[in-house]
Amino acid sequence: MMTDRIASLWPEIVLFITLSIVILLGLSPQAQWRRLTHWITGLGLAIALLLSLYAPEVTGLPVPALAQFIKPAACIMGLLLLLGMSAVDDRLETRLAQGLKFDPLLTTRGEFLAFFLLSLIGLMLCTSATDLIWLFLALELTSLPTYVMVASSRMKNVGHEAAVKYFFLGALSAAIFLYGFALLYGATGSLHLDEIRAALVAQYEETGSVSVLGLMGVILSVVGISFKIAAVPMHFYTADVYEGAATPVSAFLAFVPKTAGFVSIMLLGGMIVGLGEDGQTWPEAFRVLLWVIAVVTMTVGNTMALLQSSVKRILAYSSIAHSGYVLIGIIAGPGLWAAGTGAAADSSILTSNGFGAVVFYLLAYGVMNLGAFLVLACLHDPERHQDLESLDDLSGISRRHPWLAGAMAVCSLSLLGLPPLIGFFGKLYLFSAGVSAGEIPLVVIAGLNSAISAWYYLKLAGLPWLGQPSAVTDRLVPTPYLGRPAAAFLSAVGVLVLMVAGAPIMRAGSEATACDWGGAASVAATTPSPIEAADQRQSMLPPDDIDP
Amino acid sequence: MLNAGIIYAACVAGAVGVLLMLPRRGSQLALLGGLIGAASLGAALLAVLNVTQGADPPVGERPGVFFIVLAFVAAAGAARMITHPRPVYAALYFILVILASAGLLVLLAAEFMAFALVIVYAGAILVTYLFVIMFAQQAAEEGQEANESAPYDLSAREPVAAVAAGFIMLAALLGLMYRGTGQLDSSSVMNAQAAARMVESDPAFALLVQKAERALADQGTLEPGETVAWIESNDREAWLTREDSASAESGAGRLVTLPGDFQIDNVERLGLSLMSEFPASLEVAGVILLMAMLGAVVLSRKIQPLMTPAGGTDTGSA
Amino acid sequence: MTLESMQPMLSELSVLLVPATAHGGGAASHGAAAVSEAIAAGPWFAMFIPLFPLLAAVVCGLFAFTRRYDPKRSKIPGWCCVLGLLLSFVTSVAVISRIGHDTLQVTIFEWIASGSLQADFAFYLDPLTSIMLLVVTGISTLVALYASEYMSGDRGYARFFAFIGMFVFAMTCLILADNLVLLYLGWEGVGLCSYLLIGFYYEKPSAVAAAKKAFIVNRIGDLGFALGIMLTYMEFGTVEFAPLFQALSGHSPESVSGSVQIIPFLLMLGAFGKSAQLPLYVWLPDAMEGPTPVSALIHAATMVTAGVYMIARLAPLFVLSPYALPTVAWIGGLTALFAATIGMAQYDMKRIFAYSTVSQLGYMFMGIGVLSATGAVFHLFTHAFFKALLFLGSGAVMHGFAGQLDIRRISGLRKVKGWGVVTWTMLVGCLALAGFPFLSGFFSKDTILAQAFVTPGYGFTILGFMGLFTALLTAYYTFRLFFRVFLGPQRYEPGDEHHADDDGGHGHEAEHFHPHAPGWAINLVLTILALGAAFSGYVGVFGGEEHGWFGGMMHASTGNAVTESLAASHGADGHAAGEAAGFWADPHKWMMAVSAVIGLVGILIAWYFHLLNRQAADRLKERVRPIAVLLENKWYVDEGYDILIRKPLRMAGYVFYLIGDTIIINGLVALGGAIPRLIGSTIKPMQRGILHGYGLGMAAGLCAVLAIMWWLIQVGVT
Amino acid sequence: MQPISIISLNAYLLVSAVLFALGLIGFLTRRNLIIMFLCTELMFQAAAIAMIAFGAYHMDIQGQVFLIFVLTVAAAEAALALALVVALYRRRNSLDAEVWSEMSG
Repeated sequence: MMTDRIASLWPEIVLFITLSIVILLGLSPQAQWRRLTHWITGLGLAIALLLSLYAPEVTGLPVPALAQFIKPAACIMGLLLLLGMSAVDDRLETRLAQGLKFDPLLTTRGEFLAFFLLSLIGLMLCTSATDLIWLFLALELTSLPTYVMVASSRMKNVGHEAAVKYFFLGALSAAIFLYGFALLYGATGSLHLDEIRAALVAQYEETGSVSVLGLMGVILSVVGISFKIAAVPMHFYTADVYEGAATPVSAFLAFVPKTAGFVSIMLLGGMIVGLGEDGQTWPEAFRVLLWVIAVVTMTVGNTMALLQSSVKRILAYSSIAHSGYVLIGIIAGPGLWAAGTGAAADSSILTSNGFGAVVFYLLAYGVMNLGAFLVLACLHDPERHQDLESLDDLSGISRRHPWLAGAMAVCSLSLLGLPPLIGFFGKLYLFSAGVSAGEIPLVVIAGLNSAISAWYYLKLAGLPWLGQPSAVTDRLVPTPYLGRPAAAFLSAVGVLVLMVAGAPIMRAGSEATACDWGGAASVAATTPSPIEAADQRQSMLPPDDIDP
Repeated sequence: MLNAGIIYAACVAGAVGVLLMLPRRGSQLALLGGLIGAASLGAALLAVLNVTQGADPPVGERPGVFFIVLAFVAAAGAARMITHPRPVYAALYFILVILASAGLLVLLAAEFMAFALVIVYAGAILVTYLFVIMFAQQAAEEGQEANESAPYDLSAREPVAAVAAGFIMLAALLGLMYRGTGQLDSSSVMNAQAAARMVESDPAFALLVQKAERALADQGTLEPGETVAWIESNDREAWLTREDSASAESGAGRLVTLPGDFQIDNVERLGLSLMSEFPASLEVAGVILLMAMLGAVVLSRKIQPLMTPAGGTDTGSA
Repeated sequence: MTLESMQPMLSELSVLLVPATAHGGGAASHGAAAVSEAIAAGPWFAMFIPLFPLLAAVVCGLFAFTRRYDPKRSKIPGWCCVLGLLLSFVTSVAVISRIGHDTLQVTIFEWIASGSLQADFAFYLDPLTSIMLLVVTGISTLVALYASEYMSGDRGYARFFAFIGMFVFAMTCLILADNLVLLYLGWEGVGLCSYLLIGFYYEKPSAVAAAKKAFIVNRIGDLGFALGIMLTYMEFGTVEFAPLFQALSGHSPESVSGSVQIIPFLLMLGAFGKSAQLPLYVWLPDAMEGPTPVSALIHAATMVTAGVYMIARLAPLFVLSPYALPTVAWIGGLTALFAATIGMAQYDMKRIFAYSTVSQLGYMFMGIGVLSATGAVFHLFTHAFFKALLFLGSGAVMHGFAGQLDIRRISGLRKVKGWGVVTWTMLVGCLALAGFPFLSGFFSKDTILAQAFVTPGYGFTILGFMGLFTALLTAYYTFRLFFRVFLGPQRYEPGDEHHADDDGGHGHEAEHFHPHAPGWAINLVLTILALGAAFSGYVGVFGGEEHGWFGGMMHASTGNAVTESLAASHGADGHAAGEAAGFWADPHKWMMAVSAVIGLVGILIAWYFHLLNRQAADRLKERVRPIAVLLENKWYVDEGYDILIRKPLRMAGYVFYLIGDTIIINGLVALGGAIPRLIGSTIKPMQRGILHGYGLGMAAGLCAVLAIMWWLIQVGVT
Repeated sequence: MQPISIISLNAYLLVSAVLFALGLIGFLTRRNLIIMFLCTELMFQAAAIAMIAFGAYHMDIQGQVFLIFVLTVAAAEAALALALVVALYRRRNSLDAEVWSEMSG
């Protein structure tokens, strides 16, 4: 089991080796060595991508195949982000080029890339969590480096302000989900996810309802983790942090911690999925809370975005809103109970695997959001020493930068969910999962919300083309770092490519989230004797009756 | 089982107490607040310990007097920590909380963690905090009178709302948790789960079994061909089976008492569990520490803004 | 803004709220059908048919965006586009040779798979597809070649070819589509390209207005089409052709419910919009604002025939209602006559051909309606050649005479040096259009007209006589144009357009004007098209038993089987009757004779009035002045629309504006925007930027979550 | 390892919850960044006590194992927090959290 586990961790190990090399190279006095760090990081990510594509499936994970979807997705997004990150950390390089004496204490590039990789490692580790300790460490490893990245990405005071808000509120949320973990442990006496599940199922079958401590544990954990996904009530930091951080770092924040958060929510939700009254997908309390959180999240995100004039803040609030949409997929659940039985769920005309829709949407959202953010990072206002930020800056840029305006239009229309762009398919899958789970009011609210969102997304898509160039527009200069426009275009192309290749990815997502969540109930039907319980832990093999 | 009313009332009283304790200019009621707070904690403890119900549980079921003392010390320390206007004192009170909770851990048979807590928290982390506080205060006080707190330490921010939020949360948390623990003793599954850990497949347990076998062999209880199947640690008994016997299949065997000097101490179990069940997590923790070290270096270094060729202050391209 | 912002939501919801009752399971119970056998996999390289034009479009698009590219110097985008289309044509031929009379299917990639809604990016290849592929890729290659010369020097040279590439991509998707969703995607795609190309000269207000008109009118049709698709999915649980046809094969008009019978009418609406039939034809004549190659390609040869193609493809759906096809026939017949009358009195060459296109499309619809899909598609096929030829020829004239299109201002081009090829090819085109014996239009038009006399019911015989009369008018207006422009005394005035490749010194003053004779590319294309116009009709005569090779192809195509069997069940098989009773009993034979005579009569009338005695025409016009004015003004339809629809709408709009817009609409819009804003503003104070405020918000949220949970547990919900 | 009774468990949980609530209140009322961070540490502390108490109730050692990792992470967070606070202090010469409120809305 241990060797299996390690074999499945090769991508992370490769990334760790890469970051060790990168840190050392980043301290080199020779500029060409330091310049090599980006290439090495890219190489490491590429190798990790290959390894994660061909990684063996590990038995004993709660969702065995999840890693096989999330890890490659993380590597691909990592490569895109790396392109966009180029030069977030280049202050020193410009100064050295101006003749500053080299001082290893001042280099930032190696460390910055190291934090970037560490956070990605954290995300990837989340997928292979078998116990709460692992999950806790992986979540912390995902978020701790991002605090440093936010703080060191910009020399302005707003960068530090973003860091202090992000860090302190993050610590608060960590305490909350840690308390949730403690309660989950208290409810079941185990830290292993499979045992927790088995104990909760046994308790459920004895009393007909899920244990209050276990339910509380899951709910507190989910509330704490909703900081990572920027959902209400933990969303407050989002706009300030996204605005204060350097633009590529904001794009990073909107994908990596968010994905880690949703993966964790799926794993923790897996503890109580199917334990509702009369075989409902979720215990009613959990469903109601998620429902409220989802509705409030998307509404807050969209309505607040309407009032913003900074593009980064608009995207930040839209990131909140998108978390609300994705929560619909969580509420829909893995789809085994949606239509009574697994078999019936299959013949429905709609996607019923909400978790599959979630992972698909996360990838789609990552790509389109990255594109929108990076377009901002591609233009620089030399007078204010900042990248493009406000809506006025964006107005009329198509005259001089038609490609950037095009990428912005593609990405924001996709974020809006305009058919046939990828965002539409993402929402289609999420919403249809919601409908097949019977959550029609929720889906209607989400539909209304996406109508509201049209208000600002159309502005983002249209202003560069239809708006009058302002005084700022004329003095914008393209960034000298070619990686950023490259990443922006690749994202826009990605939106178009995913648009036509959506179905296989959706299928992969469905397969990745397939699991024996339904079967565990029958496994634990009898009160386990000590020996049997041990066998159970050994035999968490994926059963044959997986319903994708 | 529990008198929930008392708990909720205690929460309200506690809220008033803490509110009075919070630093405000010209506040004279801090002591009163402390008393109210202590009284409400006491009332809550009485309710929890079932004293108010009249039913007298067996002696072993109630925590002893040490617990009461330590609980009060911890709560008082925490309350003082969040209310003391001077940061240095607040940090020192936090050390008090840590010491008290280390005491609680000792009562809970977690000696190793208690010592680790004292060494790591009180010894290392808090000292660093004190350094930083001193560093900041020293600089801040250059222009001020000595012994004067910074203005932002003297007044609490939105005390009413914060205290209300905190105690509503406390009330809901306690209400739910006690409902939850009420379900615990009814379910036998949990303890079976705990026992389930002690099985052969567990490498940690294999070591314990070896140790028990050695002890039993030394004692002469273990007959040739017999092995220890599992140990019930709290009952200090072991289940022996014969490998060669055909009846091993049906689980036949015998129960023997372990020798008096046989000891599976908590540190041993902790270490075995840590190294056998969570070795990979240990590696991840190592990575986190490495990351923290790097992060601290990156964050705390001084970078003065330099002049760009254009003459303006370079505030970073990003 | 509001409407646009609602659109994504509507489209999302409409996809979602499809009731879960509809699924394909029920279809399996219906008996064996003509298409029930499993469809064989087609050649994989079919994917290159749309791919090459797309690549060409991308390359041209890159040029269009490159600021360093100077259209005056280089024609690279044009050649890229021609190459891409040519490759697509070659691939098409290769694919067609594989298809033969079979039905094949190629799945390029999975596209939408949401539960049972399966719509892949897949191709459905049958003989009907083959014919359309030949027309689209062939004609578009020729037109692109023509345009590479015609458009040279235009500022938007690269943009033009990018649009053309995109158009061919969308059009091939449309005709290759294996499901209604992909078909609709192509349908919208060609609509978009058409819009972009009509408004190509976006500095011209009239071009922008025309583009808008086309867009809006098409939108009305497309709405019907989209509703039809949705209803189809709800009723039959699938949007893919093969399962759909299989599901349909068990149905007859008697066995389906009323809601199913609506489907063909909704789809029809889409077809009428795209193919410019009454009453949605008004956009097509205005579409001539686009560059002439566009008129030739999109608004004559290919896109406007998409409606015909769609009905032919979905014929199994159209027979679900007994009234659907007759409606199509009558609308087609009326449109044909109506547009022909207008065409008689116009003076603008492109407009004449535009009305002629509307009229010929009417013939095609009539053909489908009277159960001769073969005739309709045959006419589509031949029409593509001669109408493209006519447009390109008039484009050459326009190009050479600085935008002059008024047939009163040019005359006797035959004698101008360098215009011989144009004259001769135009003559062939006009003869074909007029139905001159043994040219392509002759055969195809006869097939339709004859069928109208054969198929019983719903006054089809009257329709046949109307068709014959239309043929007379067609011959007349075609040759009116030809005799006026190409024969007679040599006389020309330049138009007011200044071509970029004329070197500024001349152009506007008539005395210094030198016509700009067409170059080799234009002449080559015209010649090829003229050959096509002359001889393409023979594919419907030779190479097979009934209607030649063409009839064989159509006989083997999926949708046609339905109409053929329906025709047979009506006893409307003309040939069967003819074999029994000789020449006069076979309408296909005597129709040839009758229509040949009619065509000749039309030409003769035109010859008298417009070549021999042009004053007589003017006198005649004076004598029937009201009619002439009526026709010149296109039956005042635009004005009628204006008075009947736009004016009342505007009046109503004004009233509504007074009552509603200021109060209700403005209020609603403001409310629609204000409610979210209000919510936002209510929340905004929580976002004060102070760390503690955020912490407090988080704590309050935590409290709320715990309190809700506590309450739920108290009331016993877990 | 002796099991504890449900009554004792409840008592320990009471202490834990009180510390958690006090930590939260402290975080919300104190303006000194260092004290705010100490308050989150207090909340971690509360979770640790709950975890050990549950572990004792279940006679399970994993609660203590978890605490080792919680300590590790807390130490790591503390290191970052202090470095950040030092950096912030250098910029504004104050430990007040409210000076960092330029961005809002």
